Parts: sequence; structure tokens; C-alpha cells
Amino acid sequence: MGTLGWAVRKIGGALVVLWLVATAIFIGIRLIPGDPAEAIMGGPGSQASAEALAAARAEFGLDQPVPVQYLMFLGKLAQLDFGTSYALKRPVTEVMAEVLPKTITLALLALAAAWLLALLFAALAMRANRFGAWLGSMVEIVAAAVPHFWLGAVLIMVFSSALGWLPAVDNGTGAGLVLPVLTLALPLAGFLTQLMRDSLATAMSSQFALAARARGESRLAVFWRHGLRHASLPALNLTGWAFSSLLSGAVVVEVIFARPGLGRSLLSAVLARDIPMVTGLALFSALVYILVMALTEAVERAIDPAGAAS
Amino acid sequence: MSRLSKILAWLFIAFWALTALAPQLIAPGDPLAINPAQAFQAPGSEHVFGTDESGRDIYTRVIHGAGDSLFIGLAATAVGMGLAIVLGTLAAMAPRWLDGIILRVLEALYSIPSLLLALLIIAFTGPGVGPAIIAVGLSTAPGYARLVRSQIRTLKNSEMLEAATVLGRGTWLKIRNHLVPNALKPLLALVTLGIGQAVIWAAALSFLGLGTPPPAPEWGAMLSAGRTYLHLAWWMSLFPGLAIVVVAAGATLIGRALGGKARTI
Amino acid sequence: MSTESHPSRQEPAPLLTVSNLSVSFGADVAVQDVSFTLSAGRALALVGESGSGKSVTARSLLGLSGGTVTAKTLRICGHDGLALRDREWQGIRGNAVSMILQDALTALDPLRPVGREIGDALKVHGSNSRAERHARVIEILQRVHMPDPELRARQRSTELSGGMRQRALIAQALIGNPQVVIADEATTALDSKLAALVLEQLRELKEQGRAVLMISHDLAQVAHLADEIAVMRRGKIVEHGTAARVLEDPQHEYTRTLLRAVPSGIPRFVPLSASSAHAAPAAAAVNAEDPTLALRAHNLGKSFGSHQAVDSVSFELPRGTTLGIVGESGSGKTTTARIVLGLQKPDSGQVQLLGRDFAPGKESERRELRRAMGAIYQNPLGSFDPRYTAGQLLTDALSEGKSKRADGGYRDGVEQLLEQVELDPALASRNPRELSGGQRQRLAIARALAPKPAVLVLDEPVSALDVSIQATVLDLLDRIQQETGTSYLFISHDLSVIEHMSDRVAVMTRGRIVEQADTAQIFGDPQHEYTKSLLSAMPRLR
Amino acid sequence: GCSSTAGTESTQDATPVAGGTLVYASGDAEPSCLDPHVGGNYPQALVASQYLESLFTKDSEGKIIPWLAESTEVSEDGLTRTITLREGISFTDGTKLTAEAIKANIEHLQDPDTASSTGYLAVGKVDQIKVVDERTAELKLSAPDNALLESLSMPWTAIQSPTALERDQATNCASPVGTGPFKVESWEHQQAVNLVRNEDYVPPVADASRTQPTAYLDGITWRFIPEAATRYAALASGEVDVIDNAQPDTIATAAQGGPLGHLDAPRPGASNRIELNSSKAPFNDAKVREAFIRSVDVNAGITSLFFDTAKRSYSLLSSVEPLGISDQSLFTTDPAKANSLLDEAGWTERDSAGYRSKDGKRLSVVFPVSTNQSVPAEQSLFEQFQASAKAVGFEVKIQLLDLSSWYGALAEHNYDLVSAPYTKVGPSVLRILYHSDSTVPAPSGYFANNAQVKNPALDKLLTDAEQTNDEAQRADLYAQAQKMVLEGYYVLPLYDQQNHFLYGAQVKNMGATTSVSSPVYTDVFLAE
Ligand SMILES: Nc1ncnc2c1ncn2[C@@H]1O[C@H](COP(=O)(O)OP(=O)(O)OP(=O)(O)O)[C@@H](O)[C@H]1O
Ligand SMILES: Nc1ncnc2c1ncn2[C@@H]1O[C@H](COP(=O)(O)OP(=O)(O)OP(=O)(O)O)[C@@H](O)[C@H]1O
Ligand SMILES: [Mg+2]
Ligand SMILES: [Mg+2]
Repeated sequence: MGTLGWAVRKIGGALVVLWLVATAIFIGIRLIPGDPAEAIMGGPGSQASAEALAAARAEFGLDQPVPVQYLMFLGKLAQLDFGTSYALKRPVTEVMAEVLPKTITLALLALAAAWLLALLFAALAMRANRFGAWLGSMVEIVAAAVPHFWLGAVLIMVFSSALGWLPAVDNGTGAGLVLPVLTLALPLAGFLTQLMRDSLATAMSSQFALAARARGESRLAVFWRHGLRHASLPALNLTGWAFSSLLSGAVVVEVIFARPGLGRSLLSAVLARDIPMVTGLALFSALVYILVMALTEAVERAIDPAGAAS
Repeated sequence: MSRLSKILAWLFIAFWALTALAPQLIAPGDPLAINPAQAFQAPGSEHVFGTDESGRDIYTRVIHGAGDSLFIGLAATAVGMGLAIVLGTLAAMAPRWLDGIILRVLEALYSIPSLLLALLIIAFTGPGVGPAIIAVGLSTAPGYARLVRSQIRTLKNSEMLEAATVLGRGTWLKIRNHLVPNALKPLLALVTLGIGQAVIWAAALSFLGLGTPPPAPEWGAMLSAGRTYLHLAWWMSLFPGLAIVVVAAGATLIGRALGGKARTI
Repeated sequence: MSTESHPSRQEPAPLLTVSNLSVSFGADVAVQDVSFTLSAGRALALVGESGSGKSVTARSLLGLSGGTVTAKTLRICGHDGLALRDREWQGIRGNAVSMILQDALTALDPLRPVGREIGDALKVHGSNSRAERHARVIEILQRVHMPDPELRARQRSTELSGGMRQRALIAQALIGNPQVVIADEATTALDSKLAALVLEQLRELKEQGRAVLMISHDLAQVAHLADEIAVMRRGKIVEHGTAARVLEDPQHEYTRTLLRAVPSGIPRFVPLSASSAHAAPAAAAVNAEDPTLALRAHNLGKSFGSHQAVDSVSFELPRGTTLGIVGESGSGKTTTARIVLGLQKPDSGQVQLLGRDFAPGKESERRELRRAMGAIYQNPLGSFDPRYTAGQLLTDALSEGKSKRADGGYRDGVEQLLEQVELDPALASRNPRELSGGQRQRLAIARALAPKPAVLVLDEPVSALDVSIQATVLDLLDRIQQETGTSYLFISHDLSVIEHMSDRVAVMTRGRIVEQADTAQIFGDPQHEYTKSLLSAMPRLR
Repeated sequence: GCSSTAGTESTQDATPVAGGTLVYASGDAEPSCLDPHVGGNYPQALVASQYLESLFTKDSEGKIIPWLAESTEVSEDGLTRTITLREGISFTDGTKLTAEAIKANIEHLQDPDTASSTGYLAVGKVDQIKVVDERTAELKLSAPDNALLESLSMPWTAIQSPTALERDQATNCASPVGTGPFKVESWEHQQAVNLVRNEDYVPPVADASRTQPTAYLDGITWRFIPEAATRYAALASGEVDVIDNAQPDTIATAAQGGPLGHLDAPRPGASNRIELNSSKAPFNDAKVREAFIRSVDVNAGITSLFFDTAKRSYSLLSSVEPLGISDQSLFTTDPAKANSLLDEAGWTERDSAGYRSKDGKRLSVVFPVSTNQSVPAEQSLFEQFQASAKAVGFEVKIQLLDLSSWYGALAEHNYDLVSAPYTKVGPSVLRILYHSDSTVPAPSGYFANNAQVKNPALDKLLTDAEQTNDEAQRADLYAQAQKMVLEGYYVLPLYDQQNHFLYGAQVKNMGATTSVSSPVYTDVFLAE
């Protein structure tokens, strides 16, 4: 399959997925009991004025038959027009332009940190004795089982309040990123290590590793040239999932560490029933996910063009 | 799975089952009984896990909270798994076009991160235990469904099934004797792994104030209350947090022992 | 040590001196008191059944045994192997002594370009530049007759055919210009034409003045290359001598067993293994007079996309006889078998079983007929439900899927089947994973026999087994045919096996049968060019 | 506008040094508009007090004094209020402060497009504004309003540049322009509002003790950190200088010594209280209301949850309101009495869960709680009420809701108990909260009379109290009104509306607040 064909198929698939998400949201809005205009404006509690309701009706074409409404809805989305957040009173795209980079930065840093930690841990586990290996696998499993919201609080307690080493909130120096990134990265690192260790062990005891040793390579060289590559594949394969779980975790982490971002925006949008905002954020996170998936797939294709590992 | 770890696994399951079903056997107190005079007691001989801001015994609450927390986790996994088995089997057995459609739908579900999907659903349904279960269930379904699908597809094309064909087995016999039992085992492992994660996500929703309402002793909700007093009463956060970790890690261990991999959740 | 200088032919200095080498893994002693010497320009073959310690011996010579090594002497190109530290070993490996690993499929990293894998050996030992390394890689690939080396160097091992991989492995072992080359089962997985090519390359090495340590379980493979042969069994060398002496006048009983197990040139129904109970040919047991054909395939055709995998294949299989299908890898043998079994819908053609239409057709219509045809695969494990024990598998087969309770009413039937394939009934409670390769294949045969089929389709049934085990399985198949009159459609890439087992032989290449005749005719007087080329590559003991 | 009011431990030490940016961490939700005219809630007042000033303010004795206004007088009939402005004051956009500004601001508040609620009610009686000359404006009232100056002292009616008000609402929300010691420089949404010193600030009331007329601080970074523990951790580690919505336990820690300073500034207006919806069963029966109030043990909860940082209130009004009366005897906990009251009221049966019931209907009350408005300690207090009310047979269903759903529940009358804060300067808040007019939803949908008190006699008392010119009579009328509400058991007072700030040792001169107890930072400086 050529790269161009692959890209075309990916883009087509992505559009279909986005369309499905949008459709689901459209149906969701219709399913909320009561006046859909009011629902869009945040439900009865929003105390939307009559004018605001009329504006929403016009904007979403609520006086039109449902198929027309649907087409209007899709048409707007296609033009990247997500409307105005009634809660923030700002265009949704503007808010997203603000929060998306922040969350993506956080998630990417956490992803990188998790990878590093996992590699380090997997490499250490290689050298460990039986007890060490057992202990290592316990640590991984426990790490993967720790909820973000708990870990974040504990890290703040220890490193910010008690020791005073790291800031609990961002002060613009980047030091404020350390704790949130760790909070997101540790559980993920636990997951990744579990995966990596298996494949690392398999790779290091494989015939090709023996072959590499037979041609005079040191154990460390074999680890770098072969072990890592094989260990990273299953983890890479999971990167799309990992990224998505990081976006989930970001909701909690952004709340705890008072960071602006997609997760916190979505949470407050959900709390305020801010449907335009919710729609925009959901579609954008789907888009981000699709991009990340395509990216990891591209990397996988580079590492393993023949799909030997799958 | 070694004998010892098998026994440990069963003990673990039995303990939590007992805790969930008959908490008063392990913690005879009333998890809702307040006693303001006893508020913020540190763990000690009287209150092993300490007390919370209303003087409620945290040990009692953690034990009595198991029912709620585990129920949500189990119910969410059941929802996710049920959906996944239907969709995954359908996709695996269906003609290519239908398989394609189901895969797209799954991808659409998958493309929104779990907690965001849960939030999205709650945006439409409002908060509560029911929506939390559906939300967590739905958000885990696509991962399971893909696995079910690939599992059944692999089995469908396996030499094992070919051998059964050559031996003259009919479709029904092949499904009953080989397809279903062989697909089920890894799923069981996965479900076990998944329950741990579902418990965590459900707790996260409670933590965000979108799950179980107070004063029910659900772990996520307890943590949510405890974090306010992190500087005063660390034990309020520690023990419910530990309960979640123990359940999730235990589920992972059992799942792995059953042959599961830590993926697709 | 310069490798460009040609050591004198007259007084070959020993490059390898091993005496009293023992390797143990914990309490298990894998190699015990092995001694030999090997000089430049000579080839020593280590021969023996699976697990006899050949690979472990070889790996010890590189300091990679993985176990505890003790020896009186272990000299490798002038180095004392017992005193070397890991870093010093690294300086020798690939440089003074190199090894072609046993399994070509897995001995190259599937994630890295083959050229890089080969070049790494240079990187370790010299400070060649990238370009220089690349040039050397291409040069060495040309030397091992790799087609289109520039392209292949860029590809990963999964994109290479089995023969190409084997050549890449040889290139990797040669690029460091080693004095000693160890080839561990370098030809086993290859069809005869490729195997001949590889043997030719090993011969070249020997002629260049290197020492070659060749490892195989097949005496026929080594017969024409080795100067000396050492026969190993259970970690010990049981016989050691010049090639001619060992092959012609074997002293040890085990050597004789091994020799007899090579099927080429042994007439039909003559047992290959000593343990086989059945005696000489009851030759005419074949009821050739039976007018109905067991199996008839007419004009089968199947293409995958634009690739014609099977093309107008027709054959007939009389009752009680064996039709052998032989051909190189990818020639369409398996596809033909699958069409015959009704597992793959052909594009054209029909299959008749016992005179009745079998394929193509509706599965429900042929279900009745299915009992008359069984199948045996190369890897039986994949065809067993992993949850079933051996006994349950057989019960399932006997009860037609209605029961898997091993202690139910089918108990006697199960025992009979196990007896029929010469398996200990005690094995019934084992999971097939806990059985050896030969035992698994016997179990597969037992299962196939449960419905008392008229035809068995056997696709490479012994290719995964080493010669001695292969011999016992082939003997079993012979015996069953004689006792039950079952017809065999026997597929293999191994000419000697086909020769021994078949009444008639069909030779396939590129999806077509190019020649079809009685076995004697094919092997004695081949007509088609392709057949001739196949036969000329066939290693022969006798 | 300002003078030190309730600051308990304000630090009047050291010589002020200019410079430095103070980091303020707010636990409130980030306002969607920085102009407190729009909507009008307390978080807006907190931040707006830094860049906007009002016509009047309150002195340390709680007396209303002119601020941007220089003087004011009211006509004999109470229907014309004349306000004269000070000279030499300009808005930060350069516009001069003139009488036009008063007209523009009050009209802005009254414009439905502004969607003001708090400020809108405060100037509800102003019919017309007449600009007499550059510095003088005349407000024509529809009825006498002796609370008008109190109303005009609040940040929600603060004076903004008329030029700036002409911009569209979104722009004005992002950068309101006032006369305050700071001005809005930028707003990084979800993160911080950046305030910088107004270099041309002219203090309306000169203070001789100051070394410079402008603020000492270069600016304030106004951050939003909703997590209480994180906020406190940030303060403790010195990342932020001041936090609001401090948790009771951390306040107690600070009060016991240690480096942190504490500013307790209870809000004026209503006390923090639970209102009982008297418009429907079961609380349409005064006996049931009393039974509920007698059943819950408020004091024990306050002691344990608030660590002595909150004092029990038995009044409808804040302790800073001089006209508030309280009656402890009405609110003593007495489960026995509660039980007998319920028996009398006919809730005699008990169902399997132990709750009382009548005609098969359970004695069940719904209590929507806004998580934005009730701090965790208060939520815990409510949980304790739930537990102690259960003992006498009440089932209290607490619903933790976000603000929007909470408003929704109220709008749909889907509540029996509710705790809704209301801040307003002066006792006239009583009219807003208990006049029957307030049971009718405003155009915005909100009604302030959550107890649903509909009593013509009370209505008359409240109207008269607002129109009299006689201070003594005013006090008497308000006392009668309060008594009426208290004795009707419509309300369970808890404590003052808590307004606690903690600040690091480096923060000096904290203490000055506006009339609604929001701190101002004109005098505050950061010690090295
Ligand atoms: N790393 C190891 N750890 C433990 N046992 C080992 C190890 N490597 C080999 N053995 C054991 O040593 C014995 C000899 O193995 P070896 O691989 O040398 O056999 P072989 O003669 O090469 O067989 P084959 O023909 O199947 O390659 C076997 O019983 C094997 O199980
Ligand atoms: N399902 C399939 N889809 C596409 N191509 C196939 C498929 N099955 C077989 N082929 C191709 O058809 C050709 C014949 O394959 P087949 O497996 O019959 O060869 P074979 O003679 O059995 O080879 P071997 O000795 O390696 O088993 C090969 O080129 C193979 O790649
Ligand atoms: Mg070997
Ligand atoms: Mg084949």
C-alpha cells in the first residue's frame, strides 16, 4: 500500500469518524428533554433571555424541520464554526485555540516522560534478579492502578507543601509543569513498562539478539539496537490509546493543578451544559486523537514497514 | 498461574465480594453515623483509619463503600463488555461492508478519550450513578469490542477451526465447542483487568462531583471530600485512595494471571 | 591474524581445539566431555538428533553458551577461550570465529534492514565509515550470490525469501573474514535446490582455507561437505571419524539408526527406524484392482489477485495408494491441498471423493462425505483446540463433537487409537503442548483416523521433525496404510521423503504439475527439465 | 474605596516600599465578565474593587461616606437625590469623571442588554437621571429609598468610563475602565487577570500617612485556583501571596501563629442561612419547619468543621449590619420537641427505612446545594444536618449541583431547603429576600425570596422601612420585620457569609476593604 493511498484512506476514515461524532452529538442534543434551544443555552438554570433563546433557535435552525437542522449543524461544523459559548460568552474556536495547545503540551510532555520512565524501568528490570523483577512488576502494576486525582494530591502534599521543592501551580517558569506531568506520566509509565518488559525480554532472548552477540556486539549495543526497537513497538502501538488516556487524565490534573486546558474547559462546559462548547471540544479532541493515531501509525510504518511485528 | 497465586486470587476476590455484599460483617459500624465531636481523629486504636470531617469512621466507610464502588465498576464493565461482545462478534462475522461500518462507529467512540466521553454523555444526561455507569461502560466498549472482533476473526480463520471443518463439524458445533469457549477466556482476563480501570474512572467521575452523591461512602466521593483536608487529615484521602489502588492493582494481577495483557482498556 | 594469507595445505594448524568440553544449565548437563580439533580448510560435521547438544557446543565456541562451561582446553584461533573476558570475546566474535544461526527466520532482526544487520559486524570491529561499510556489505552479498544486493540490503528480513535470508545470514557471518565459520543447521529449512546452493557456498569457504564446523541432523546433507563427522547423542560424542568411514562403516548403533533414518533410496514400506515393528514389504497389499478412485482432482485452478497459485492441476489417487506432490516453496502445494479438502473454493475444476462430487459445493452437502477424508498438517498444535487434552481431542473426534469427556463411553476407542499410533495411553491426560513434536504428529494422525477415512491429505507432515523422529512417523504412516488401505495425498518439499513414501509422484512448480508418473519413473528417468534440476540438487547418501 | 474595617490582624507595620507584583489566588469560578454591572456576583466584586470605584463607601464604623462623590443630598419628599462629584479624577482611558458618567452608568445598569441582576436591583427605584452640570447629577426616584447610598457604595454599581461603556459588551467585559488604583492590562482566560498600577491614580480621600498617592504594588496577578488544597499549597510554598476562600482548617492553623496572615471580612447583607420553602408540603406547615430547625445540631457541626473561624448566627442579617436582631432561643437544638411537633403535624407513621410518613407519603425534603456557592465545610455541615434530621424522621435529599443546575432547580421550585447567599449593603436586603414581590421571578428567572414568604404585613413593614427618613423608625420597622421572619421558622441562620483571606508574611498592610468587604490593595505592599 502506497503512502499516498494510505494517507487518503486515513483522511477519509477521519472524516467519517468526525461525522459520526458530530451526528451523535446532534442526536444527543435532541434527546435532552425540554426546549432544545434552552438545552443548547445550558438548560433551565442558565436563565437564558428570550432574545438569547431566539438567537439560538435561529442559529441552529430549530424552527426548521429536523433534517434541515441537521444539515445546518453539519454545515457550520464544516466551516469550523462552533458558535459562541454561552457560558464564557466567547467564540468556541477562540477558547479552543487557547486551551488546546496547553493540554496538548501537557499530554505530550507526559507521554515523553512516561516513555522515558518506562524505558528506564524496563532496562533496569532486565538486569534485576528474580526478586527485583517481581518487585519491579509489582511497582508497575501499582503505578498503573493509581488514580490521577489521588496521585496529584499526594505529589502536591509531598513536593510542594512538605518539601517545597516544586510549585503546585504554574508560575510561568515551567517548573510548575513538573508535578502535573509526573501525575499524568507515572500511571502511564506503569502500563507501558508492563508492555515493554515483555517484548524487551523476548527480543533480548531472541535468535537475532544472539546473532548480534555472535558477530561481536556488546550486550548494551544489542539492547540499544534491537531491544529498544522491539520494546517500543507494542508501546508505540498503544500510543494512540495512551494519548487518549492522557487527555482523560488531563481533566483531573488540570482541575487539581489549576491549569487551563481542554479538560478543565470541558468539565466546566459540561457543568454549565454549555452545548456549543461541549460540541467543539468533543470534536476537537476526536480530531487530536485521530491525528495522533495517524502519526503513530506513520512512525510504526517507519520502524516496521513490513508489519513484521503485528 | 501457580497454585499459590491462584489461592491468593480467590482469597482476594472472596474478600471483596464479602466486603461488597456483607460489609457489616467486617465493619459493624454505621458508615453514615456522624459524631462531630470526633471529627478529624488521626488513625489510632479507636479508629484504625481515623475519622473524617463529620467524625465518621473511615474504616467503616471504606469497607461499606466497596459495594458502591465495585458495583459501579462491575456494572460499567458489564455494559461495556455486553456492547463489545455484540458489536465485536457482529463485526467479525459480518460481511466486509458491515464490518467497516461497525469499525468506524467503534473508532468514533474510541476517538473521544474515556473521561471526555463520560463528560459528554453527562452533559446530555446530567450527573448521577446511572449516567456514570453508562458513560464509563460506553467509553470502554470500543476497546473491548476491537479485541472481541480480532479474537473471533483469528479463531474463525484458525487451523483449529479448519481442522473441525475437515472433521465434518457443523457451524453450530464449531461455535459452541471451539469459537465461544476459546474467545471467552482471554475476554475474562480482559474483563478482570477492565474492572480495575472502570473502578478508577467511576471514582474519577465521583471525584469531579458527577458520580455518587454524598454522603454515600463511595471511594471517589470520599477522596473528593478528603482532598479539601489534605493538609489537616491526610488519612481521609489515603485510605479510600489505597482501596482504589488495591482493587485496581489486584484486578490487574488476576487479569494477568488469567493471561490478559495490559492493553486496550 | 591475517586471513588473506592462505595457510599451507600440507600442515593445517588447528584453529579450534576442544577437549573435555562440558556445558551445564543448572543441574542439566547439555554437553559432556566433547573433544575435537578443527584445522583450516577442513570441515567437521556435528550430527545428531534434536536436543543432543549440537547448538550448545557451537555457542560455547563463541562464549555464548548461556550455561556453565568447563573444559580442559578451549582454544579458538590462538585464544584461550577459558580465560577470555566478555570484552575480549567480543573482539573475537565475528572476527576470528563466526556463526550462522540455526533459524534463518528469526536470526535477523525483522525491524532492521538486512544490510545494516550485516554491516554491524564491521562496525563492532573496525572504524569503517558508513560508505565503506555499505560497499563491503554489497560486496559480501554478491559473494553469497544474493540477487539484487543493493535492493536487498535496504529491505528487512521479512521481505526476503527463505533462501535469501539464509544467504544474508551467511554474509553476516563472513563479512568479518573469520577463520572459523560455524553453520548451525544452515540448510534444514530450505528446499533441496536452495540447500544445494548453500552447501556450495560452505564448500567455497572451506576451499578459501577457512575451517567450517557444520551442524545438522541429516547425514545426507553433510555427506558431501564434511571431512570429518562427529555424531552426538545426549550431549556426548558417540562416534567420531572421517566422513567416509562414519558413513560407510558406522561403529555405533546410534549412528546406524541415523543413517537408516534417511529415507532416500529406501524402497517403499521398508522401515526406516529400528523400533518399527512391522516387517518387510507386504507389497501387494495395495488393492490396485479396486476400480473406484479414492480421489480425483480435475483441472483445479485458483488465483490470488493476479497471482495464479494453482493452475489446471489434475490428478487421480487410486484406493490404497500414495500420491506424492513435491515442489519448491510457494509452488502451490498447500493451496491444492486446501482445495481438495474443500477449505478453499477453487476458481475452476472439481474434486471427487470416492466417486462422488466433493468440491466445490455446499459445505452442508459434503458434510456426510467429510468422514471419508482426513487431514494432517505440518504444525499439528495449531489444529488442536488448546483447551483439550489428547484424550479429549480423540473423544471429540470419535463422538463427532458431541462429547469431550475423556472417561465416557469413548474410552476404549481412544485407547485403540492411541495404540494404533503407538502412543502410550497414559499420554491421554496430557495437553498436546506437553508432547514432543513426534508425539504431537502421532496424535494428529490418531485424530484423523478416528472416522476411519479413505483418504488422508498430509501437508508436510514430517517437515518440522528431525530425521530420526521423521523416520518413526513415516514408518507409522506406512503401517497404517498397510493395515487400513487408506490412500494418502502426501505433500512435501523433501524429495527423499516423497521418494520413499509415494507410489506416484506429481512435481509442481508455479502452480502447475509439470510431470506426473510412477515414483521409479520420476526418480529414475525424469522427463521435465524442472524435475531434473530438482533431482540434481538432491543430497544422496546411497 | 476605603478604610480598614473588619481586618482582625491587619499589619500596619513597616515603611511601605513600592514595587513588586502581588499574586492573588481566587478559589471562585472565573467570572465570564470583568464588568460587575453584568450579572453581578461576589467574585466580580472582588476583582473589580481593584480597578473600579464607587460613588460612596463605608467607613470603619460602618457609616456610608462619599468616595467618588463629594457630597450628596436628598429632597424633602425623598424623591430627588442630588450627587456632586469630586474634581480632578479621571478614568484610566483619560476620560474625565463628570456627572455624565453617573447617568451613563445607571443607564447601563438598567439596560436589559447589560443583563445586570445585582446592580439592576440596587438602582431599581431610579427613574431618571438629570445632569445638572459637569459635577452634579440629580436622580429622580419612583419612591423614597433610604438604602440608595448603600446601594451606590457597592462594586456592582461602580462607576466606569462612559466612553468605555459605549464599546460592545464583550470588549467591556474583557477590559472595563474605571478610576481605581489598578487597571486591567490583560486577561488570560482560565489562568489570570493581569492588573497593573494606575500611575495617574488620584485617591478621592487623601491620606497623609501615605508616601505616594498611587498604589505601592506594580500590579496584581489575579489567578483562579479552584482546588482548595492546591491554593493553600501554593500560598504555603510562596508561589502566591494572597488566597481567598481559605479553608477553615488552614485559617485555624494560620491563626495559631505561624507565618501566614489572616483577614476575616464577613460580608454585609444577609447572614448565611438555610431557607425553608414554605410554599409547598411539608414546609408549608410551620410546625414541620420548626421541627426541622430543632432537629439539626448546628453548633456542634460549626465547631468541628469551622475550627472557631465562624461564629454561630441567630440573625437574618450579617453581624456587620447594625440593624440586625437575633434570637437564640428560637434555634436551640431540641430533638424531643421536634418529634412532638411532627407528631402534632400528623407525621406519625414510620416507614421501613425509619423515616416519618403521612398518608403513605414519606417526610422527605429536597436540598439542592450549589457546589460553587457552598464551600466543602458547609457541604459537610449539610451532610451532618441530613444525619441528625434523619434521627427525628426527616429524609433530606442533598443534591450537589453546579450553579447552572442549581438555578434550574430553584427556577422550577424543585427544592424544600436551600442555602443562597445574598450580599447587599444595609438592611434593605431584607426587602429583596422576604418581600412577596420577590417570589415572582424577575425577567432573568431568578427570585430572591426562596423561603417563599408571602405576608402582606411583612411586605408593608419592609416597604415602610425603606421609605422613612427617621433612623430610629427605620431600625424599629426592620426589627419587627426580622422578628416576624425568624418566628415563622422560615429560616435557619448559620453564620456570617464567610470571607476569609490568608496571605504570606511578605504581604503588608492587608486590611482595607470596600463596603461589601472585598479587600483593596492600594495600601498593600510587599516587603523584601
Ligand atoms: N539456555 C538454555 N537453558 C537451559 N537449557 C538449555 C539452554 N540451551 C539449550 N539447553 C538444553 O540443552 C540441550 C541441548 O540443546 P541444543 O540446542 O544444543 O540441541 P541441538 O542439538 O542443537 O538440537 P536441535 O537439533 O533441535 O537444534 C537441550 O536439552 C536444551 O533443552
Ligand atoms: N490466502 C492467500 N492469499 C494470497 N496468496 C496466497 C494465499 N495462500 C497462498 N497464496 C500464495 O499462493 C502461492 C502458493 O502458496 P502455497 O501455500 O500453496 O505454496 P506451497 O507450495 O504450499 O509452499 P510451501 O512449501 O512454502 O508451503 C504462494 O505464492 C502464496 O504466497
Ligand atoms: Mg540446534
Ligand atoms: Mg505449504
